[in-house]
Amino acid sequence: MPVLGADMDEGTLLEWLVKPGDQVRRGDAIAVVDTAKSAIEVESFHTGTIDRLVVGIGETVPVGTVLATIAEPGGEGARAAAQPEAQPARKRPPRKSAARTRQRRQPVAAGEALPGTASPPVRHLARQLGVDLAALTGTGPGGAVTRADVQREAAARAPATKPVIRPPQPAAGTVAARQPVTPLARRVAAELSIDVAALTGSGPDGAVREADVRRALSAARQLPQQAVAEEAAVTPAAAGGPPTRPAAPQPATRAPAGERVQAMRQAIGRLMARSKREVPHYYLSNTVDMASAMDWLHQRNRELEVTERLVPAALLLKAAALAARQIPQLNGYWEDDHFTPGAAVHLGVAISLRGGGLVTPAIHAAADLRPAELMTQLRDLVTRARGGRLRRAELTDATITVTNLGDQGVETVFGVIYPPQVALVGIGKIIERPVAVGGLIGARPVVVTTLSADHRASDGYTGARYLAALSELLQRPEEL
Amino acid sequence: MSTQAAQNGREARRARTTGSASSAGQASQAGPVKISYREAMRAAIREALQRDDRVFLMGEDVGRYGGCFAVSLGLLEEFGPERIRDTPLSESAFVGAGIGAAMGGMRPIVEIMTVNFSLLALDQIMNNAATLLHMSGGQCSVPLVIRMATGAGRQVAAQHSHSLEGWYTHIPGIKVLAPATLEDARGMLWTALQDPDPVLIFEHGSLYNMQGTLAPDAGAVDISAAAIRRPGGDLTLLTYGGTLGKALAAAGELAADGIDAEVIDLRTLRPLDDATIMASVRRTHRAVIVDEGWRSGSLSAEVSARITEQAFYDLDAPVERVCSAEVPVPYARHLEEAALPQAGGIAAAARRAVG
Amino acid sequence: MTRPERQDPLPAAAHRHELLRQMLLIRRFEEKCVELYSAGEIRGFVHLYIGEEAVAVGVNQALTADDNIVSTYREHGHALVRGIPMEAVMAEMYGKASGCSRGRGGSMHLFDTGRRFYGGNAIVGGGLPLATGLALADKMRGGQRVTACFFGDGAVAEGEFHECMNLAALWDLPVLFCCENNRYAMGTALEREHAQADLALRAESYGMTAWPVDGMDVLAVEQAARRAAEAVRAGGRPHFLELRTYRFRAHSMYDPDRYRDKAEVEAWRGRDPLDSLARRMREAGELSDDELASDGEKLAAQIEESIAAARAAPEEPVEDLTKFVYSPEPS
Amino acid sequence: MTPEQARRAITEALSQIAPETDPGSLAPDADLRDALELDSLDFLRVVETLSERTGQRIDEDDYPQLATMASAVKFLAAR
Repeated sequence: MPVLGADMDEGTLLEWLVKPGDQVRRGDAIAVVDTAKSAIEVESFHTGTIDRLVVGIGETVPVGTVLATIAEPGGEGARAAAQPEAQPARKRPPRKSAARTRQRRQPVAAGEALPGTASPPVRHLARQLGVDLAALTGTGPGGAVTRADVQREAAARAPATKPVIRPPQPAAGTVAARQPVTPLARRVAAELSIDVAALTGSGPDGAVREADVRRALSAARQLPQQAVAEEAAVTPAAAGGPPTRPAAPQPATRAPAGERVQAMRQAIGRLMARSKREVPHYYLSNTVDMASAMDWLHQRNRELEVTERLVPAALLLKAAALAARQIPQLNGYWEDDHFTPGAAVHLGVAISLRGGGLVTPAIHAAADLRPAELMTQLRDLVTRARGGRLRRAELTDATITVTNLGDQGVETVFGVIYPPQVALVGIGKIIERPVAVGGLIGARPVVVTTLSADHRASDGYTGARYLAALSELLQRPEEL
Repeated sequence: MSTQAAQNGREARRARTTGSASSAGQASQAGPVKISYREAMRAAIREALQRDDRVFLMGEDVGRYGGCFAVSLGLLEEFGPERIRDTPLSESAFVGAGIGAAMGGMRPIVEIMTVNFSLLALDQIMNNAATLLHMSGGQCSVPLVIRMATGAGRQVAAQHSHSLEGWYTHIPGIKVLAPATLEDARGMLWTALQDPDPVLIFEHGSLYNMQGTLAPDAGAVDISAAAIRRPGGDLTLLTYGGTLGKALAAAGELAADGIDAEVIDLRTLRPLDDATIMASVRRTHRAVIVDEGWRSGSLSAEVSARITEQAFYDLDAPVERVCSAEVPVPYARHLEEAALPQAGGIAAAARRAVG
Repeated sequence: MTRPERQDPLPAAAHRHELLRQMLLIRRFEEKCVELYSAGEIRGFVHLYIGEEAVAVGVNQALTADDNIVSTYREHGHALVRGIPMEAVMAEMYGKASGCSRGRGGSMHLFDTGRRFYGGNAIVGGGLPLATGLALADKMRGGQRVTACFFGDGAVAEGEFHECMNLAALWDLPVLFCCENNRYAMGTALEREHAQADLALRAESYGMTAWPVDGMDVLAVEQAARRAAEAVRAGGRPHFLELRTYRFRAHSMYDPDRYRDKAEVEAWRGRDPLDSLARRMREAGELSDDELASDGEKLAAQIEESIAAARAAPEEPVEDLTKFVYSPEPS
Repeated sequence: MTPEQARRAITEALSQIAPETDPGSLAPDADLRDALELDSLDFLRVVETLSERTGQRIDEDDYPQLATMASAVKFLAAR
């Protein structure tokens, strides 16, 4: 039983995703475990064949308990699956664990260009031919862009533009800074046709590692499968056959709803009590004119299929993430009496669960996502949160959280910070209000944005800059 | 001719002695034998002297003194001064004489007291031992074994604490061994003596007192492959010689945290066993190299580079190295300990790699 | 005590003629090398022995085929008189597969272990420990071989020289140390290099018999070498000959020779070992001008043949580049 | 599309998004978003499902017509 949250002592096995004899690779999801906060997939840290499932469905066991044994390929004996993660939180001295946390979250220096996936001669050729490497898909080892790729691209554009010899530019200008990806992750991603650029890394400096790729793969698999299931269930009805209820997206076996809600309430209660006990909150509020944002949104959605439409929340979240990047003092953690800024903005989104309770999974590197991507991830996250399929990193990585209660008709949110984060952004309902613009009073959509912030990490002035930045960003929705 | 006859007689005698490999082993009692690294080394030298009359030991204080590290204690009495040959403090001359004697048909074991003194013989090792076969177009082979104590950790300060194995591994034409276990101390020498080319054996000074048990019939071991001393799946710790114990200790510490480290003892530092290294890294995707040498231009640099060359697309974390601090090794215990790779630092590097 | 070979030297006149022919062989071979080097056909470092021929030829007279020779980078002469075929030496100069070191050694590293010729060693003093070791092996194996070790006056300043003098004397090793004192360590004159320029005296201090010899007189060299070799063979103790000689040409093909007085070179040329012996033989009626000319012609033809063979010889395949780094695996 | 088909499509779409509810038991004029606690994302998925099932394009301007079961049936059946 892995530790899947800072205050997790035990977990309940909800579902086995494998059976004895199945082949598993390191990083594959093998079980679903119910913690007090959510149902979370457990990944295997070993490659091999499932030997024995030790813990039965519905059993609650302490962290560190062997869930299943895996026989290693060619090895004699079976070994405990998921054991490496067992008990680390309590076994290690707290200082050491804090040091590791800081290390993992070290920010990448601003403006630091990371090496491209093309060799220097290929980059040189690309510059000469005016080909943007970032736009190319590499065919080389590990997805590296090759000479041939660049030449092909240049040839494809030849009728339109003659190759232009461009003066050499600084690498930072031509090669977009990008996330580090380990060679293995790059290779596996290429094999599985996964775009590493869209992944969030769990390694040092946010490096994408193999496990991140495999997680993305299992997430990607899940969506189409669900769609297929729904379609299959729905088609007979559309064809006039007897109505069939689609399969419930929840796992079949779960703890009774009442107990579950109670456990979750207890967990939320502990965390919020700690927050109110330890964190000196200060609160700020600002009313933001949403006219431009809503106009832009309607305009855009009108042209699009329903699957591509954005909800206002997507814009608000993007703006909140960008503002957090502009004011880094609010994005990060207060630990060991000091503030450590987050390497990226991992935006926690408070999602209320049907039947009660709340989870705040993170959208990784939210400030780097276009609103449409953010929308996709938001939908995915909500679906999975309610289906009980959140991933561990999503539950532990948020650097700042947004609570949007607008859909519930609330005008103003006064939130409680999730420690060790230092800020919580509240978003209320978008409502029409009389507003004076250019000396004329008119009805315009507005939203009240609030900030609850940790006074140990920042002061009101910083918080005010954040809300101002948020407002500013929402006035230019096309740039979000 | 009488010369010829005498020589023929010697050849015949040699054929007899080399043929009786097993009879020269340890005592006939069954069950494991309690033994120290020093004794294992001595047993290996004794066996070589018994099995092949071309073999002799020469070096500073190997005879009456019994060897600076007491490895050859008692051998003078057993084999006499011709074959247990005390030399003047003339490293270049006696190492070069070892090369010449090897060319002349002998199988010398040359002991250089400590690695620092080997620098006085570096010309002979590099310009003669390593090159003669090649620059003679294959005519002059040099079946010579040079043994020396290496490494720090005994508070003997800057001039007696070098780990220069990495330097020697730079040189084509020689082979470099680092016995880190009793089995290897007992078994590498004979195999090295069978090699037609010069072999350097580095014995870490901190190992001589290491105690353990050996099978009563322990003997020659293979010197072509690295050994997995502890299998594991999460990362690969690569090391050799005096740091093997520290790497194993670190692996134990990591195991308590649920990190399953594989520990590879390189054993033969030149030529490196790339196959074993890469097979492990391809399984674990993470490598930490532990090398008591200084980091810059070290053996650890070589191993790291090879991993990058041959297993790049299998790496899921940057290769980590734990080496000695780039200072002459200081005398004071706490400073020396700080300068050398330790289990804690190895475990920390492993945790970084695992992330 | 058994004395293999060389117990009955050739009749005096014929023997002297043979010595002259051997010196002429070295001289003509090297003169041709200068030509070929200038034409770019042979490359690398080439150190010429011209002027010193009496040393190699004379010492070799004292050695049997079973004795060992360790030489220096100025070793064409030693190699040729040892009997390494000229074709093999020339082919080595050309870096060809038929060279005596299969193209790996070149001018400075001629080897023929079958003839117990353990190479030109290009580290000054580097051959001394090898010779000491070869002698140690022979002593331990009960042989009666002499190991002749050639080195220059420059090597006497090296630590290895002193270590080996001591070791060989200490262990009673059968080494004949042949110091070819040509008065210059590359460009540094003997007196500017040694506090005690009497090199035989230096060797004597290690407790071995040592004496200086006129290295420009092949008969004197032969006589001294025989005496020393006999003593080594008989007593198993090292001996040291300081063979005072002179090289007429520069240190190597790269050397502008600015450190020597022209007059000094001319004075030594007046003592040319070939001219001296030829003159003496002519005066004694042992050699006619026709015989000398005929010798020259035969040698010229032999050299031309060796050049033609070397040019035509195959090169070592590049695929064999790493061959001979380690011995082949026993099959 | 008949009103009955429309009603069935809407009920099924809602059940899928909010499986623990029983949309069939709702009053025809109850506000669906309030009654079933649908947030904007849930609502978008309802629209998406309906659009797929009926093959009809539903624009953002049409959303108010999907506020109650009655208005939604009327909207879909009319097309």
